[in-house]
Amino acid sequence: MINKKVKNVQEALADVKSKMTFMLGGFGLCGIPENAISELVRLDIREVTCISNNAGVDDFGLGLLLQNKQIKKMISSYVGENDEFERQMLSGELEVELTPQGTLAEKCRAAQAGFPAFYTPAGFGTEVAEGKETREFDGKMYVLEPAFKADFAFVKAWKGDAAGNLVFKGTSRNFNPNMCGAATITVAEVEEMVEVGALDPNNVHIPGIFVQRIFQGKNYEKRIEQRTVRQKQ
Amino acid sequence: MINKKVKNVQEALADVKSKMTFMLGGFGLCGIPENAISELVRLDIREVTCISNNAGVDDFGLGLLLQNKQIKKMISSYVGENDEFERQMLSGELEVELTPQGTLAEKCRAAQAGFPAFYTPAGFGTEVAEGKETREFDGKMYVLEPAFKADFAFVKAWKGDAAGNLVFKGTSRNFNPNMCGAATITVAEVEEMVEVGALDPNNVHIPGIFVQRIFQGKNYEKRIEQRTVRQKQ
Amino acid sequence: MALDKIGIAKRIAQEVQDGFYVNLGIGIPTLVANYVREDIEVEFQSENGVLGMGAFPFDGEEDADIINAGKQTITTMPGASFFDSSMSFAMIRGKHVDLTILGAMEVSENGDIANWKIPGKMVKGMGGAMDLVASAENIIVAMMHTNKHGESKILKKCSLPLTGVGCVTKVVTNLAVLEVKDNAFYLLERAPGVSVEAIQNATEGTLIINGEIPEMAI
Amino acid sequence: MALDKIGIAKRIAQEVQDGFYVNLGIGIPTLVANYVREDIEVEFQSENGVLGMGAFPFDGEEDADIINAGKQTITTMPGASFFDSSMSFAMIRGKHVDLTILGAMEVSENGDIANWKIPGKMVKGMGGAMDLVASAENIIVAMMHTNKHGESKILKKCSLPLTGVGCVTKVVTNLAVLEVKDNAFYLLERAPGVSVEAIQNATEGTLIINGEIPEMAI
Repeated sequence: MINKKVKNVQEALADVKSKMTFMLGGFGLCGIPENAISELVRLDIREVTCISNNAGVDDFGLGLLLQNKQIKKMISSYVGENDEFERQMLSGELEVELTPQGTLAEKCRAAQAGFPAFYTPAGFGTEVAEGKETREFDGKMYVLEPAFKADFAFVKAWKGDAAGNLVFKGTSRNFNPNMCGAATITVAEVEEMVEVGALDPNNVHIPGIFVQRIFQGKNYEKRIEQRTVRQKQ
Repeated sequence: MINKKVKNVQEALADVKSKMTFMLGGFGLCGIPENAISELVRLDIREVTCISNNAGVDDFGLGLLLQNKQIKKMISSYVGENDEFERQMLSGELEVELTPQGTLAEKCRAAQAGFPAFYTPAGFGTEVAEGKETREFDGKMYVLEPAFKADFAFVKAWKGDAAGNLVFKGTSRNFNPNMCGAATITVAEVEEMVEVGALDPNNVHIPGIFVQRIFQGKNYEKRIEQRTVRQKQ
Repeated sequence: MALDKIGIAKRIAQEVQDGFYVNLGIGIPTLVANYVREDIEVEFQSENGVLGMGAFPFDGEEDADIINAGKQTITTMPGASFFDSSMSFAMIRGKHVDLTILGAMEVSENGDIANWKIPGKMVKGMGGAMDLVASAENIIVAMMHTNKHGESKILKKCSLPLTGVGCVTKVVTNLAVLEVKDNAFYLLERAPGVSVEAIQNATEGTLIINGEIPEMAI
Repeated sequence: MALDKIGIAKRIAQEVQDGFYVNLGIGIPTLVANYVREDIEVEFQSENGVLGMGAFPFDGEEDADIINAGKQTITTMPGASFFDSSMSFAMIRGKHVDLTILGAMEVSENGDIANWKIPGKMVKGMGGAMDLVASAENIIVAMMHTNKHGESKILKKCSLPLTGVGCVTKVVTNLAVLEVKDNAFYLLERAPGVSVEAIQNATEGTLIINGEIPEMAI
């Protein structure tokens, strides 16, 4: 067993630098690497490019880096929950590359799996396809999208072990597995670190080979964006 | 819950016809759809094209269809365990398209996921790439490989439910998940049919949306090709 | 009388057939789930990674790890599954989802849809909408027929940046049910009490009216 | 004295470093696992869908559902995982596997390898070899230096259909350890008691001999 365990978030992010490109898992505030984000704020890393489906909310998630003006460029599919984001974008302070959600996921997976680019129908005929190669297959048009390149991927899992194996819970899985192994270094934070051998090999969602560092996360807030409930009769 | 359960293999394969293209899961004899293969022999379907990593052995798996001369064309990556296969191929009776194993898997996954084709480095500079489009990305050469098209995918899972959800065991998983949803109709046979709700939603390997028919298989032989063991001291 | 949002959702719910896997967009489409006939089997997919969505959780039982694409807390039905984003869009791109219902700011007579951006003013992003409309074969749009200034959103040509081209098959508005084909909107049904003339006046795109147009039965 | 298969496996095992994920081909490469130093951590991947392979099972404990790419029954180590073929080749194509060890019928001085077909005579197929050699950056070939007629298999140019081009980094044969670079085989080590001259005679490709060539320490 190759040991990927590091002591804490400080050790995991010790070599993170300004101007790097990061991938961050999560959908909205669900499944985001809260510890890594806090550490990026603390380290005050600047001018970074973030690949993440959303940009958090004003006072949580990637919104914290936005408030702090640490982000130079965001690559996301949806940023509707963040006023500061919209302000920085419309004013031109923040560079934004909006990417269809399925394309975003597959650009991660392509990087993970060694595909240089792929053809997808998403965005054909829209401004997303402007300047990109398009091509017909079987009478349908597709856009060529290159794989992402990133320095670090920060992902959050439910359970993990020292071998780097990860298991996700519910919809907090989302982009996290697709980002593992898609950057030069993948850092996983987990809610619960379990003994090696405790995870069922049949139900490991991400094998440790895709993860370079893993640590036991702490103080998870796991904020809910839209608390929708019904009342018991 | 959309019910995919059919009574038995006869019902599941009732509309299978000669000259169709089939995908069959399994690696060697591990994880092959034994019930579907037996039924194809019984129905005496002819001139079929089979997409399967291997071709079974002389007297088991797809070897049974070969003995019976039901197969017109095989698309496989490795056929080394089958004398009848080699005989039919060298004599020209059997058309064979040898495809690198990772390419074979991804041609299935591309069909499942709606990708028309993909670029892979496998086979560049070899006869596998002859007549195919090649292209350079970042200084490395890739071959364009189209997605498979098939009429039926026959897969075998360990457990499944009426919703079509599947769970696989050990290395009998192999190509089975990649073939689900990659053909017009996916037929899954399972060793154990469980109640809907019994599978952990976090550990469903293939969601039921990729499966059109599911049935409780029977009489699994699960033959071992290379029984390698060591002795207890 | 023109429909309200719930009316639109109720009418669209009639389009959902037995055995359908359905993806519901944010807004009115989300409401559709509440009005689907109870004697048919349907499964709802949400592109953030769940198949088999159920109702909202009971107060106190919500789970931050179980949400839909609108970031709302949800529950799951027996037979549900969770998966990653790549597999979620494999379902969508691979045409395994049978019906896509989403909102729009504009729709044009050739089936184009615009719903993600107002240049210089509003940029929320396309989320999964571009993937959905580029692949789905059965796309129903839920929208108001006109904007708050009374201007038609059912157009000859979209003025806003497109989400997808030539993809919309049906539109259900507060005024009408329209089928999109052959570069025109075919009027299929009127909202209760709404005249054909009122629909014609609210429609900028080519409107085809064949024979008597029935009222919606909701 | 020339090495036997076990000797070749033992020598290759020395190339395996701490923290390596290793893919072992069928034949001699499979034997390498038995001789890796015990004080380092290594995980073995098999392309049929397992990471963290262990030893063969005890007699009676074999499981038809748990095999390696050679179709042999195996066991797994703590921390192992199973996955589908697509993910398995994501590991390989995505360069997550650090070292690939496989057999060959021919290797040429520019790093080409042929190991899957003898036209008109033997066609077993390439299995996962073409994917492995097209992506791996560290490829060691385990093979006999000559065929049964004494003809060199270490060539200027392969005569058989290729498996991959310009990809082999090192070759360990029964006679020598060779590094492949700059269109030549660099002789690094001799098998115990085998002379440089004997190696030269058995090598058709360009052989570079720099200084004193040490014997392998096995």
